[in-house]
Parts: sequence; structure tokens; C-alpha cells
Amino acid sequence: MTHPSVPPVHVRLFAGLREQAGWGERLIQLDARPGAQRTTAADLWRQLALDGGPGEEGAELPATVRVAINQAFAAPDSPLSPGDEVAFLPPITGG
Amino acid sequence: MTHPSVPPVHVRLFAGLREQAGWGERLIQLDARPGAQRTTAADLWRQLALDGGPGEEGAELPATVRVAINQAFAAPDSPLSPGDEVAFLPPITGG
Amino acid sequence: MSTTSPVRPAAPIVVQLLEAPFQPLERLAAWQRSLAAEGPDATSSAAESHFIGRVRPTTAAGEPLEALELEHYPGMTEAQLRSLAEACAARHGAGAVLVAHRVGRVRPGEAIVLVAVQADRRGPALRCVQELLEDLKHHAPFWKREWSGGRGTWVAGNTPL
Amino acid sequence: MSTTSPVRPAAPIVVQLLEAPFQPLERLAAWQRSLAAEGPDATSSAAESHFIGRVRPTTAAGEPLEALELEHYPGMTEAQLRSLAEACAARHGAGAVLVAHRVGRVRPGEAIVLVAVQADRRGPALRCVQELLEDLKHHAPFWKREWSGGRGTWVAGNTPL
Repeated sequence: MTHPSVPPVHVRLFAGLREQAGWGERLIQLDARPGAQRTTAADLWRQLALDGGPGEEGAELPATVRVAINQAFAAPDSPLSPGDEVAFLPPITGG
Repeated sequence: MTHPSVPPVHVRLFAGLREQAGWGERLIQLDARPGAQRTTAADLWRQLALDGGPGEEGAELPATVRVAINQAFAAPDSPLSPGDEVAFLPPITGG
Repeated sequence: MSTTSPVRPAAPIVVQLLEAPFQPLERLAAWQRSLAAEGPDATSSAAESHFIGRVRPTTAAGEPLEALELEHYPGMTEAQLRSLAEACAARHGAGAVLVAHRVGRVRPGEAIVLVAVQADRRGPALRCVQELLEDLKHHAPFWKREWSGGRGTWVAGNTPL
Repeated sequence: MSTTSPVRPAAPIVVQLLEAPFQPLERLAAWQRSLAAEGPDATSSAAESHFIGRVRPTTAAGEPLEALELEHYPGMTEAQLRSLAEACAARHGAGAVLVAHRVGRVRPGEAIVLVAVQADRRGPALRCVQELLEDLKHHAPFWKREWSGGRGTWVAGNTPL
């Protein structure tokens, strides 16, 4: 059941996570039915089966993967709002 | 009693010590009589009255003044040899 | 001598993400000129410290490295670098910070990161460079992939301190 | 891969006492060129750290400073700087060290000291710069006199870290 009037969340994956999933960006419609529990970043990770095989519910978000919501680090259990950009970041290796 | 055949020690003072003493370099003949105790840097400091008034035996070498013998740091009680260069260094303030 | 207590202005922060090879000393010269142009405040620049990181010629596994590929998160990476630099400057009372970081394909020997800090004393300048370098290695979104023998391998962690 | 254990050569040490104003970034560029000319050992220069100290515009007592006069012990000062740099490089396994220090009359804003270290990792480069700077402030024979209002005053101690 989709609600086209509600903006989707923009999911982004980087580096190894992007290659493992086979995609880097997706628009996902949150469940916006009245009374529905608000989806968190960790929920999305499971729903998108980012750790598991395609089509089945995936594993939990590993502690090594960090979450950013609207380009700022956020707790994995932060509830998402329509229109949010949510990114899953593998361990950082800059500098 | 001087022994002209024995090279003198070359005494050097720097910065505030030089200005306080009114001189920067002096050649000093050590007591080289057979059986004489060997002069140390700390002895020279007292003999030259580097902390006291002119002409009278001066005070002890202060802990803040460092000694260099032949351009290397040395203990104040190191015995001097004829021909040595001995320097008294006020607290260092480089960098 | 003034009776009003001068408010310390926020330190100027310069963040640069660079897609092409850069010469660290030229970046430093330009940065020094731009700071000098803002006003001759020789007090706040009595101490200046720099760090330059360059790409090693071998992979973590010891193979010859063709290039390091640096992925980042456009927008967030710049914002994070700025925020880390501001926090570090404020923590140490530093006067100015420059961070330059390569993205894309970087070849062995090329500079990958430059951090520079001006402060009124040596302690804050040295400490801020050191801390900011660790901060950005762990909290600015960058990911390295080593290319060797035509194959790319994502780097699992940072090099040891 | 070789069966003989390679002996790590002593790190090249460059010590410069300078009687005229110098541009730190130009000295660094010349130093980098000279090291690169010795052989393209990109491993040992993966990390490079610098410190530049400049003369403050005021005396320790807060008066406007005309100049800082730097006395040294010709011969011993150079030898001590070299010995401190060698010990620091050996302690940290650093690959190369540059120390440049002004002598004579130095004006506010001019560079008075430059320390630079190349190493194979950031830790040794950063630590060696920091330690060598403290070492030379306490163990290389230099004495500062502040000139202000036409009067010279010997500085009693180092500025706090």
C-alpha cells in the first residue's frame, strides 16, 4: 500500500556496502498508515536485507556500520521522517 | 706560579653571564704543580668569582648554570685538562 | 589596555576536497597569504604546525600499489571536516585551520591529506594537528580502495598510528 | 624477500643556523627536493610533519617588541642540534630531519625556528617534531634577548608549552 503524496526516504550506500548490495541509491516509501510504528534506520537495514540474500528479511545492522540521517551521524534507532536522506556507512578509512 | 709550557684553559661566558662578568673569553692557567688537586669547572667558577664581587672568592656555581667542556655538556665537578675549553651557560631560551 | 574584553572570533577554517594532485607547500603558501591578508595578527600565528600524508607504494598486503581510490560522501564529508576542524580549534584555542584531502584516484607518492594549524603557542598548534588528523581518519566519511594487479580491494581499517 | 636483513641507514639530518630572515616553506621545498634526489623512497616519507615558530610582537612583559636577539655558542650549538635530531630520529625511527634556527637579530613575525620530520607513519613524524622542539628549547645553546624601547632584556625562561 503506497502513499504517493508522502515523500520517500532516500537511502544511500557507500564503498563496500554499495558493491555488496549492487546499488548506491534508492527511494523507499515508508509505511505511513495512521497508527503504524515509525521506521528506524535499523528497520530499513533489515527490510532491505542489506546483510542477507535478496528477497528475504536480512540480519541486524552490524555495530561497525554507522548511520547518517540528512548527512549527520545518527543513532540506528532514530525514527525516519518522510523525505529524509539515510546513509549506511562502512568503517571509515580516510586520511 | 705559572707554567708557560702547559696550555691554558679557555673560559667562555654567554648572554647574561658574559655581561655580568664584563668579559666573554679568558685564558686561565691551571695549577699544574706536581701533586696539586686538579681544578674542576665548579672550582674555576669560584676562583673567577663569577657570582661575586671582583677580587674576592665568589659563591658556588648555581644549579641553573650548565657547564660545557670542549663544547659538550659536562658535570660541574669534571676535572679540567690543559687546553680545555670550558663554558658556563645560563638557562637556555631557544626555539 | 582596552576596558572592553575582546571577544575571540571563531577561527577561520578552510576545507578543501581535491580531485587532482596538489602540492602541499603551495597550498600552505596560499593559506598563509590569505591569513596574512585578513590582518597582521602576528600573535595568533606565533606557532604553526603541519602534517602531510602521502600514498605508500605498497598495499596493506605488501603488493605494489597502482593507485588508491578515495570514495567520499559529497556534502557530508565537507561538513564533517569543517565541524571536526571547528571543534578542534575551539578545544585548543587555535587561530586558524586548513584541511585539504584528495578524493578519487591517488597515486603512490602523491599527497592525500594536509592538515595545518596556526595558534599563539606551540602546544595548541601541535596538539590540534595531531587530534584533527585522528578525528578525520575516524569521523570524516572517506573510504579507501587499493588497486593492485588490476583488482580493487576496500581497505578494512586505518593504518596504525 | 631478501635473506639478508637490511640495515636501516642513519636518517639524514640537516641543521641550519641562519643569520638572515628565511621563508620556512622555501626551506621545506628545498629539503623535500634534496631528499627526493637521494632516491625515490616513498615509503619512508608517507608521513611528514612540520613546526614553524615565529617571533611574537610583544615582550614577555607585554611591551611592543622591536626585535629578539639570539645569541648562540658557535660550534656547540650546531653540534647539539645535530645530536638532538639524530637521537630523536633514532628513538622514533624517523627517516629524515630538518632543523633551521635563526641567530642574531630577529624581528616580530619572522620565523625563528623550523623543525620538519619525515617518517613512514604519522605517529613517529608527529612525535619526533614535538620532542625535538622541546629538546632544542632546553638543550641547544641559544639565549634570547628582547629589545624594547631601546633596552635589551635577557629572557629568563622558555614560553609555556
